[in-house]
Amino acid sequence: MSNELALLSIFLLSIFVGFEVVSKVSTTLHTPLMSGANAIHGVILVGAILVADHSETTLELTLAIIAIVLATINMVGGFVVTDRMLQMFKGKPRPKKDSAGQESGGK
Amino acid sequence: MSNELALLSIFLLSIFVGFEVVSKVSTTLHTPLMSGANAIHGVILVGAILVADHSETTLELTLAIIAIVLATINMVGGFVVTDRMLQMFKGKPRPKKDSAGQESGGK
Amino acid sequence: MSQNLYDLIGLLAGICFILALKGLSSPKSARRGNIIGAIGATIATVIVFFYANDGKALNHLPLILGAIAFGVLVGVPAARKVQMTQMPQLVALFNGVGGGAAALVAIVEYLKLGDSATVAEVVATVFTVIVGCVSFSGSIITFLKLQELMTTRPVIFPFGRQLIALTLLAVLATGGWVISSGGTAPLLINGALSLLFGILFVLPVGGADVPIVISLLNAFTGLTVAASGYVLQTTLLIIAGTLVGASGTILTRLMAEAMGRSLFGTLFGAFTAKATAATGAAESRPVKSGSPDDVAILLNYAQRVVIVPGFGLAVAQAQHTVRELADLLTAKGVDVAYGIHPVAGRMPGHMNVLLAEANVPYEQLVEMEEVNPTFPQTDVVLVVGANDVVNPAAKTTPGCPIYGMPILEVDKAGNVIFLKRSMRPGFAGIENELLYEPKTTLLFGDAKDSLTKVVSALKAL
Amino acid sequence: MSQNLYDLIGLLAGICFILALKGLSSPKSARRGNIIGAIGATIATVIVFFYANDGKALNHLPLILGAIAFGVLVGVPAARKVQMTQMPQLVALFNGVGGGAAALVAIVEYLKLGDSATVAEVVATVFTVIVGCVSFSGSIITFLKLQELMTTRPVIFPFGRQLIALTLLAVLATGGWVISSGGTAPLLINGALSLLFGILFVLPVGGADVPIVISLLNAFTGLTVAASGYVLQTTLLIIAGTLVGASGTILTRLMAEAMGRSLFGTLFGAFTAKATAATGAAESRPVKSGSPDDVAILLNYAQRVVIVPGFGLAVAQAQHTVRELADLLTAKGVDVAYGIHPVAGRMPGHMNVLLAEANVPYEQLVEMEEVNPTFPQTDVVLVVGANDVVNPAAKTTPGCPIYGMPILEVDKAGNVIFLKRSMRPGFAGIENELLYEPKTTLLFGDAKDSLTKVVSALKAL
Ligand SMILES: NC(=O)c1ccc[n+]([C@@H]2O[C@H](COP(=O)([O-])OP(=O)(O)OC[C@H]3O[C@@H](n4cnc5c(N)ncnc54)[C@H](OP(=O)(O)O)[C@@H]3O)[C@@H](O)[C@H]2O)c1
Ligand SMILES: NC(=O)c1ccc[n+]([C@@H]2O[C@H](COP(=O)([O-])OP(=O)(O)OC[C@H]3O[C@@H](n4cnc5c(N)ncnc54)[C@H](OP(=O)(O)O)[C@@H]3O)[C@@H](O)[C@H]2O)c1
Repeated sequence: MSNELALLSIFLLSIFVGFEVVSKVSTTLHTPLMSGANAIHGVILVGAILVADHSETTLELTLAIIAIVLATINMVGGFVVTDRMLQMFKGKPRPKKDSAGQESGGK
Repeated sequence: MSNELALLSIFLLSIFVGFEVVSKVSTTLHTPLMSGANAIHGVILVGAILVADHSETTLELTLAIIAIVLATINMVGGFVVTDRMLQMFKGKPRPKKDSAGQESGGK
Repeated sequence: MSQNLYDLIGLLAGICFILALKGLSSPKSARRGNIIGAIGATIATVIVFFYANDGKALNHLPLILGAIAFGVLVGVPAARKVQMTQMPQLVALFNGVGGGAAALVAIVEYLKLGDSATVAEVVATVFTVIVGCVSFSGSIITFLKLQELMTTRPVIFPFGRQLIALTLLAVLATGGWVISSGGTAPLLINGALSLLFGILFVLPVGGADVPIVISLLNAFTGLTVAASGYVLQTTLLIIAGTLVGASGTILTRLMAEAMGRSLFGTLFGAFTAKATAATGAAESRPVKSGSPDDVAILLNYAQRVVIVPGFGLAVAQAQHTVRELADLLTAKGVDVAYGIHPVAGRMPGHMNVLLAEANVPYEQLVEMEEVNPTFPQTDVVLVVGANDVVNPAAKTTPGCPIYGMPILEVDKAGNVIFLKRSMRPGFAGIENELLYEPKTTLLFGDAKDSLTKVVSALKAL
Repeated sequence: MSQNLYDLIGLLAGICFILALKGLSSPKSARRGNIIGAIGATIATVIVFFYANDGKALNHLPLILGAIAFGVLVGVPAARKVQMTQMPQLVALFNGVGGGAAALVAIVEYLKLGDSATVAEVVATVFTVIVGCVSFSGSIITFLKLQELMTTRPVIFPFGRQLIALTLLAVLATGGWVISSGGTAPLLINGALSLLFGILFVLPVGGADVPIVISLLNAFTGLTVAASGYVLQTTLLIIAGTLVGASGTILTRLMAEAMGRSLFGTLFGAFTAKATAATGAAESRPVKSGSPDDVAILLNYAQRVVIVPGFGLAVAQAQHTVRELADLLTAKGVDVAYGIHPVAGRMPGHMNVLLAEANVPYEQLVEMEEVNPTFPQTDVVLVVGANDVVNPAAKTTPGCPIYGMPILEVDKAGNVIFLKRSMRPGFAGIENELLYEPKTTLLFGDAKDSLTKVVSALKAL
């Protein structure tokens, strides 16, 4: 299997996973989910580090370093802010019926 | 990316897709879903054809041909029987509320 | 055809399968889903002819085409002609042959690769052979059980658990042997032992749990296909097999939940549970049997009637007659509903399918959770060929084969009428105490005949 | 570190992200999900240091570590200190910088690859630059809107649609130019135009739709990360980016549905809808305003009270006081419930979070669909700092920015009390006719102050 095809397969399968996993989230979780997903794309930090390492000219390096700063803010800030939101949800008693519904809604 | 790793990634992602897609199916559809999934693994027919083509000894060829017959029965029979089951479900009027529930349940 | 193009089209077929499963999980799109799956499978099969032998005509082409034609000639009529009631065993059979095919493919590939196989390939081969063979023989046994060619009760034999464990050990040991030292003979021995294990493993499963086992074996077969995909370096098989494996696993769990069983209990329950139920020659106890007229009168003066259909409705093909009765009662101002148990009949959704065939309005089909609270306000429950799904033993008799399964609590209603042919128990083979209750009336005979008589009696009132 | 090991660990991190999203979609596991995601991100970041420079220390290591440290020092306090009410704009900002980072990475990689880049790589680069820049500038505008550093109303400019279309055309043309003839300057021009397009594209979006746009831009950024993953041949980035892209798309649709908007209408609605609403100097019409005592009396003699919280509750930080009031009423035998609109406040679930903070029992929080049918039987609705979510214009005034959004139908209740500070409209900037209804009483002032006064008045009764 060629490399391009492997990446294509992974891409397509990931689309399905992304669609399916989120398709039944309850309204209450829209914001934390958006924020959590936002934090996840902060892994572009990995890409920023890779290009910073490769950088040869000052221009490249400068841009790469800026990218690292931005990506770090995205990633670290994103996870922290999501956690803060979710803290609010935690440990609150929920009625049986409702929590069962949400349980199955999130599988 | 090495071939083995690509296959591993595809394998793992497919697991997630399989899990998620089916996780909220209604009881009514258990049997057709099982039967449809059963038909899908009939694509082992592809494997059977591949090994039949490669076969060198009579033993190999015999086994491969048997495999082709079995796989074909699995695949073709599976899709036909599933379709027959599903025909029964089709075109029946359903109450608004319920069909909406099943709609969202199957997305 | 280039490897790349082949893989690309294979990927496309894989996506067809994903869409098929997605479609199949929603009633509206189920049929379309199945068709998409069939298209995917057709694409996958057709392109392999252009790819396999570097674009030249395949070796043994006539034989291959002949084998496919033969398979179609066997499979399609079987699928077309089988009765609704026999579909589950047909699915079991189809699953079994799929498992067999996967095992054979693995064996042939192993013969061909010989010593050039990598360890990973040998491991995948052994996995496929073991699981494929188990799936094959296990499915045959489930077929025999469902077709009632053998007893549907759990088959328990002395030292059963030990024997099963020993066989499993032998399977694993020979598997290890193949991996460590290779050779065709060990692989075949391994396969034979796996076949034996499949039989032993399914024999003790009680009839009611058979569908769960079919679903499990189905998932297993999926995994063997994925493993074959690895050995044959065919992504499509990996995707398709894994999808089936994963979705089959979830489905098995969901089915077990719907029947109120734990998966573990299903598989190994027979040896652990004491068979306390289903004993005693209780058949000689008195029951109250009634005439069609008695039943008609009961129904006529009821405010609310719930009809509980079961496997017997399917056997008697009485769906149209039962609808006639329901319509008649509705016309007389009686509030009529059907109480549908998720596993009434021989496949999940069996009753829905059957009644839909008779154009029963969907709103009248009430699911178990919703109908159960209404039984105390129900005057008459008409049980048409159902037994296990209304058997209170599921609540009262720990250790009996259906213990723990949620049931339709018809014993809470004012009157219960059973339409059945005899005092014989249902699928799970256990006595139903409800038949002996004072509030119960039995109307013996084929469900369709009885219903027809009740309808005439009602019209005459 | 070998490529293989790196890819394997990357795959592991990718699975962490899948599990994170799975977790985040269920309230019980949401926090754990987020932590799993953070672990995945940490793993991914750490291993790149061992892989990037063939195992040797990275070039520019101090700079890189410094940049990360700086990012942490900026990001963590911002995330820690921001008030609950300002989280949405912070998420928008974080999303924007992520998009910016992706665009920068693509540009740097393009500079480095020079002419050796394949067409596919250049296409992926251009895609990343365009979408990353749009996401960056668009997010900044949404930030400014939400932070109320600029108007929250749709900004409509003459020939707006034409201008936007023209800019988009220019973006695509310069993109094509880069792909066909390469060069750094065209890429930078392309980026600049994309920044402009992002601004123009978000300006006309009405305030109420801003969260939907954030979610959309979030999905876009995910796709740029996936494209970068292709250029950098890093599977992890492909998986992570695609996941975010796909789930973000679905989430955007779900959010739009919850607000009763179509996605298309959200994005392009401002230019097509005639701004019929929100006009007329209706502010001079008379309203009935009451004292805290009046309100206390109304509440005291009610059988059933529904409290409808909105953004003003968050601003006033009145969640504890409102709970006090509710407890007091309950103690007096009044039936009290909170009616929660899905988009009350400034983020979905805002009210749940806020009231949970004040330990309001979960059972008292009633969702829109459930509370709406109860309003006709409700004596008093106490609207605490809400406006748009109870505005009947959503049903009656086609063309107004919130038209079509499902609302809490408080106008069906016996009495409506509004706690707000002025006659100013809510987020969507439109007049609320309900304020002028005879059944409405207004209690002006900060929600917390007003509530405190009502509580004292109630105690005195
Ligand atoms: N739905 C599934 O997925 C599935 C699959 C496999 C197994 N099962 C199991 O099957 C059982 C289903 O329960 P059930 O209550 O529907 O069926 P059941 O327990 O098998 O009972 C069927 C009843 O119908 C009667 N009957 C048979 N033919 C008849 C005819 N022509 N006219 C009138 N009565 C007739 C039988 O009594 P007579 O012989 O005296 O007439 C029997 O009592 C459960 O144990 C379930 O776990 C379900
Ligand atoms: N939830 C989300 O995801 C989200 C995100 C972004 C936007 N939105 C949009 O935001 C709106 C939410 O509706 P909403 O009804 O909750 O809020 P709203 O329509 O913005 O109304 C808030 C009301 O609170 C009053 N208020 C502000 N501060 C106050 C204070 N300290 N004390 C008392 N009253 C105060 C304001 O009036 P005064 O100024 O006169 O006091 C205003 O009428 C909707 O348009 C929604 O689409 C929602």
